[in-house]
Amino acid sequence: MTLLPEEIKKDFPLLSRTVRGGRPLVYLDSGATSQKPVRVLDAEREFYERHNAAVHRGAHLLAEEATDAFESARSTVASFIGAAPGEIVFTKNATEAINLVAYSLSNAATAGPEAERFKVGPGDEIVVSEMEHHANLVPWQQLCRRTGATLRWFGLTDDGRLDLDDLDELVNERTRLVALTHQSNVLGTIPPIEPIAARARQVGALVLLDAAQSVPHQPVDVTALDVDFLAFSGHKMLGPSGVGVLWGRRELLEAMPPFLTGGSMIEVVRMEGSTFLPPPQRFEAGVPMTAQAVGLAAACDYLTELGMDKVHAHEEALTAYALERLGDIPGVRIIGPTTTEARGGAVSFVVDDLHPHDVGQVLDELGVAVRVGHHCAWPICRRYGIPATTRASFYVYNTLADVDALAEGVRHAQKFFGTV
Amino acid sequence: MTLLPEEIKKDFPLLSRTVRGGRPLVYLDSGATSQKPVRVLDAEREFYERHNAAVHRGAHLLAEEATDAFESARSTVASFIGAAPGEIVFTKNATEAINLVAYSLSNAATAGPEAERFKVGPGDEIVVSEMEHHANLVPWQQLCRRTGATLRWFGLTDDGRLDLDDLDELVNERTRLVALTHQSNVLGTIPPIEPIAARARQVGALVLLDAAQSVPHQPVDVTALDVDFLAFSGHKMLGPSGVGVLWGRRELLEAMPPFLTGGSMIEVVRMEGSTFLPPPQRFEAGVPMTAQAVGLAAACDYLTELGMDKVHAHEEALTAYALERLGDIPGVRIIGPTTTEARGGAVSFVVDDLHPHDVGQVLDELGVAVRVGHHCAWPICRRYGIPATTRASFYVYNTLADVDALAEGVRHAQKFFGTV
Amino acid sequence: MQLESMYQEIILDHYRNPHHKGLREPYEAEVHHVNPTCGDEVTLRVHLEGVGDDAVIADVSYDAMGCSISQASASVMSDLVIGKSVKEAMVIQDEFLELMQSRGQGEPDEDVLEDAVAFAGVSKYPARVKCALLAWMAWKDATARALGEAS
Amino acid sequence: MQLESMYQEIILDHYRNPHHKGLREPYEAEVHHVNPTCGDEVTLRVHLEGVGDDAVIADVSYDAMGCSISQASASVMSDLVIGKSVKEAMVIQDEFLELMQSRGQGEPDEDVLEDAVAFAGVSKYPARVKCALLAWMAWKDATARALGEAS
Ligand SMILES: Cc1ncc(COP(=O)(O)O)c(C=O)c1O
Ligand SMILES: Cc1ncc(COP(=O)(O)O)c(C=O)c1O
Repeated sequence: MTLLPEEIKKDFPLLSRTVRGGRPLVYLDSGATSQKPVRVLDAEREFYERHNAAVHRGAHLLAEEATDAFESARSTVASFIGAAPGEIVFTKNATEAINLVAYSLSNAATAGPEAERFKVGPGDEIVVSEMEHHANLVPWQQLCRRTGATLRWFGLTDDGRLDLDDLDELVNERTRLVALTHQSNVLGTIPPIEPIAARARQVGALVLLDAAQSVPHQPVDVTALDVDFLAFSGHKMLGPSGVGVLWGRRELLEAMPPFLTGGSMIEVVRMEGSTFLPPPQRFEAGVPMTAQAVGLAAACDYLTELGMDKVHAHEEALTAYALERLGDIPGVRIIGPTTTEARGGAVSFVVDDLHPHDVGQVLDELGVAVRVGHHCAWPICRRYGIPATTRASFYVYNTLADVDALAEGVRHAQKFFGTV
Repeated sequence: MTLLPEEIKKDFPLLSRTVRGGRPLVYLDSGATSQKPVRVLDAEREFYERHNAAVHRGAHLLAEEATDAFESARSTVASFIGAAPGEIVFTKNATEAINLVAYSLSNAATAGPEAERFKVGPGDEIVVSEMEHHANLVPWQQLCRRTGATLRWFGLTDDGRLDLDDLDELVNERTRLVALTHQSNVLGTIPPIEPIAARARQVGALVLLDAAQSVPHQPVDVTALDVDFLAFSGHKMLGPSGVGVLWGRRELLEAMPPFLTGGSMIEVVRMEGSTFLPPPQRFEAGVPMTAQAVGLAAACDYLTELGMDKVHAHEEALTAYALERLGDIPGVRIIGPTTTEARGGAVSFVVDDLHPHDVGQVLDELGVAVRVGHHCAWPICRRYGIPATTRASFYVYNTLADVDALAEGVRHAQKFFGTV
Repeated sequence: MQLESMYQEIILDHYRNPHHKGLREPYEAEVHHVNPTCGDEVTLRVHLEGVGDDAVIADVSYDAMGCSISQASASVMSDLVIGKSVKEAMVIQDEFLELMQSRGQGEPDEDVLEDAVAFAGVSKYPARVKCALLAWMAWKDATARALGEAS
Repeated sequence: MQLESMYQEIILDHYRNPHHKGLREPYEAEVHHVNPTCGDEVTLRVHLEGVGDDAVIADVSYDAMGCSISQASASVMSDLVIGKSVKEAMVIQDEFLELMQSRGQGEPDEDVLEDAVAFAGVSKYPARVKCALLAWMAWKDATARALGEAS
C-alpha cells in the first residue's frame, strides 16, 4: 500500500480502543466523521494552555498571539487547497458554508447596488443533482422558497453517475448557480466538474462545489477547478468538530452581502445603520472557533506530510479491494460505480433480504463500525428504489484487513439471518 | 473573598504563563473570552480519544456513545439555566444564536401558516438599546432591512443605566420583539428586565435577552425570567470556543421556521421539498460542535461546583474594589455605574489626556491584559462622547492583587505620558 | 455474542411472517410515520368500534418498510392491541415505551407485553429503540386522530 | 522596559504638537477612514498641483481622533509628503508600509523615512500597526481619488 496504515493508526488514540466486549475497533465510518491524530489534539490544547484570547479584538500580548495563530491557521488551510488566505472564511461546518452562500443570494435583494449581481428571484433557476447531501440540497430548496426561484436537478444513471445528457438544457440562461457535490458521500462518485463548470461560465452562472468529501480525500486545487465556491468541514479531514470552510473567489466575496452579523465583521456601527469589513472578516461574526481553526491547520499539515496524492492512492486501493471482496458475496449489490474510476472511497451496498440496519447491527457486534440509512442523501435511495444502504468509508488509517473484517461481517449477517 | 481565586488559578494552565519578558500574567479580559480549566480541556480530549463519532447519524457503538455525550451535555447546560433539554439549541456562539432568531423572523414570510405569528414587515417595530453589543444590534438592523420593519431603541442615562422613561411609548402595539442585553459588556450595567418584559407581554411582543455576559457571571434561571429567548457563548464561561447556546420557550421553537438547513434537521427530504424535525434538532443542521458541547458541559459543572451565587459575590467584591481603586486616581473617570448595584464586573474607564490604546499598551507591558476600544458596542462611545474606553473584566480566578496591578498600571501610564 | 439477545427467535419469526400486514378497509384514521435517521416508513390505519377510551380496536392494518426490528414490532403491536379497548391498549403502549427507554435495565411484565417482552434486548441499543417504537407511535397517533374524529 | 522603544521621543513630540493638523481649503479629495477594532478615525484632505504622478502634493490637512501612535503618524506623514511629487511620496509610503509589516525586523532607511523611522518599534505590536498606518492609508486613498478626478 502507498501509506502505512498500521503505523498511522498509532497516531490515533481512539483507534486502539475496543468495543462490544473487547473486540478491536474497525472504524469504517470516516465519511461521517474522521478520527483525530494526537497532533491535532495537542495543537488545540497548546492553544488553550498558552495563547487563548479573543482574536482581532485585543491589543494585549495574548490577543496578538491568538490572532497570529488564527490567521496562520487560515494561511495553512488556504495553501492546502491552493487558495489565498483572504478567500478562506471559517464557518462551523460545511453546512453553514453552503447556507452562507444561499443566504447571501437572498440577502442581495435588500443589500444595495453592489450586491445587485447576486439577486435571485422568480424565473431564475438553481441547479443541483439527485446525489446531493441534504446540506447541498435543502439550503437551495429554501432559497427558492424565499425568493421564488426554481430548483432543477441532474438525474443519475443506473450505474451511479451524473446524467449529463440534459446539461445544456438544465444549465441555461436562467441558471444563476449550480451547486454540485465534488464527491458523493453515498455512491463515491466524483462527477466531471469541467464540462459543467464550462457550461455554467457560458451562461453566466456561479458554481459551488460541496467539497466535504473531496478535500479530505483527494488533492484539491481551487486554481485548477474553474469554480466559484467550495465548502468543506474540518471534522471529516482529521480536524476538530466545530470548524468548516467556505472558499470563494475574492471578487465575489468582495461584492457579497453579509450573512451572520455582529462583532468583528463591522466597519462602522451607528444605531441607524452599519457598514461592513472586507472579506473574510465580513463573514465571520462573533468570536470564532479559534482553537478549532488551529486544530484544523494541524490536520492539514498532517495530511500534507502524508501527501494527498498518496492518501488518494491508498483509498483507491482499499476501495478496489472492497469492491472485489463485497462483489464476491452472493446477494450483495453495490450502489454506485463498481470500478475505482472517478470514484472515491465511500462504498454503499445492499444485501438481498437483509435490511441495512440489521447488517449494521451484526457488523457493530463484530466491532466493525459502518453507517446505515440514507446518509443524509435520501433522494439517492428513492432513485434506486431502496430503503437505505450500508456504507463503508475509508481513510488513511484503514487497512486491507479492515476490508476483510467488513466482508466477513456481511457474510456472518447473512448466515445469522439465514438468508443464504 | 467568597471564592479562593489563588486556588482556582491553579486549575487554569494559561494563567501561570508569563508575558513581555517574564512578567506574571494578570488576565483582566474575561469579558472578551475566559480562560479554560484543565477539566474542560480534559473533557474535550477524552471525548476525542474515546467516543468521537457523528452524532444522531449512526447505529454503531461509537455513534451511540457520542450521541449520549452530546445529549447529556445538552441536559447539563439546560439545568445550568433552569431549562428543559429540548429548549437548548447549540450554535457556534451567541452571535449565531441571535442571528438564528432574526432570520427565523424573516424566514416566516415564506414558511407557511404555522410560522405566521413570527412574520415581520413594514409598520412592525423591533426595540433594542443603545448599550447593545454589535451582536445584539446589527442582526436586528439587518432584519429591519430585509423586512421593512423599523428599529427603535432605549437611550442611556448619564450614569450608564437604561433610560426607561419612554418604556410605554417605545414598546407598543407595533413592537414585535425587544432584544436587550442582560448585562452590558462595557458598562457592567444589569438592566431591569422585569418591567420591560411585563410591558412586552402586555403588547404581545417577544423578548430576547443577550445573556453572553450574564450566564457566565450570575445565577440565571429562565423560569424566573419571564422572557422568550436567551443567547450566550461557551467561551466566555470557561468553555471551549466554537459553541454557543440559544434557549427558547418550547412552544416558540416548535412554531419557528428553520434557519440553517441540511443534514440532521430534516424529517423527510424529496427533491421537490422537505419537512423538518421538531426543535432542538430543527435548528442544528450538519455535524455539530460535539466535543465543544461536551467541554461546555464540563464548564457548567465546574461553575456549579463553585456555586454561581459565590461567583457573583466574588466578582462583586472585585468590582467594588476596582471602582474604589480606580476612582482614587485623579483624571480617571468610570464609564458606567460607579456602585456595584445592579452591576456586573466589567469596569470601563477613560483617563484624561490619554487614549485607551496608550493606557492598554502600558498595562500590557506590565503584564496586565485589558481590552481597549469600543468593545463591539460602538454606540455607547458615541453616547458618552468618547473615542473608546479601557475595560477591565473579572472572573473566578481574579484576585484583589490583580486589581492593584491594574490601578498601579494606570498610574504608571499617566506618569509615562506625563499627564500628571 | 449479544446478537441473540437482540434478535430473539420471536422477533425473527414476526419479521419473517408479519401478522396483520397490508392496508385494509374500513378505518377511521391513517397516518404515515418515518424514522428520519434511517428512512424506515410505516403507513398505518386504525379501525375503532365504539367511542372514547372504551372503543374497541377492531383492526390495525399497516404497510411498512424497514428493518427486522421495526417490522417485527409492527406485527407484535397489532397482535397485542387488536381486540382490546383503547384504554387497555394504551396501558400496553406505556409499558412498552417504558421498557424501550430502560437501556437494558427494564423488567418487562410478560402478562401485559406478551411477545413484546422479546424487545427487552433492543433497549440496550439507543439507535434501534426508534425502530422498535415506530409502529407504536404511529398507532398511538392514528388512534388519537380516530378518537378526535369520532368525538 | 520596551515602552521606550515604541514611544520614542519623536513620536511623543509629534503627538503633543501635531503638524499640519486641521482641515483646510483648497483640496481635490477628502476621505474618512476608521480603524474598526478601536474606533480611531481620520478625515483627511489632499491638495495637488499638476497632474499624474508628477503632481506635487501642495497640502495635506486632516482631523483625527485616536491614540498617540495614530496622531503622531498623521503628523509625521504630512511633514514627509507635503512638497513632494506623488511619485516620490508613494516610494516613502511603500517604505513605511514595509517597515510596519516587518514585525520588528525592519531596517528603516533614514534618508527616505526621516522622522518616520521612529515607528520601527511599533512594528513589533501587530495590533498597533493599524494605528500607525491609518493616516497613510487615508492619504493614499485621497491621493488616488484626487488623481482620478483630475484625469
Ligand atoms: C454582551 C455581549 N453580547 C454578545 C457577544 C457576542 O458573543 P460571541 O462573540 O461569542 O458570539 C458578546 C461578546 O463578544 C457580548 O459581550
Ligand atoms: C457530501 C457532503 N456534503 C456536506 C456534508 C455536511 O457536512 P457537515 O455536516 O460537517 O456540515 C457532508 C457530511 O455530512 C457530506 O458528506
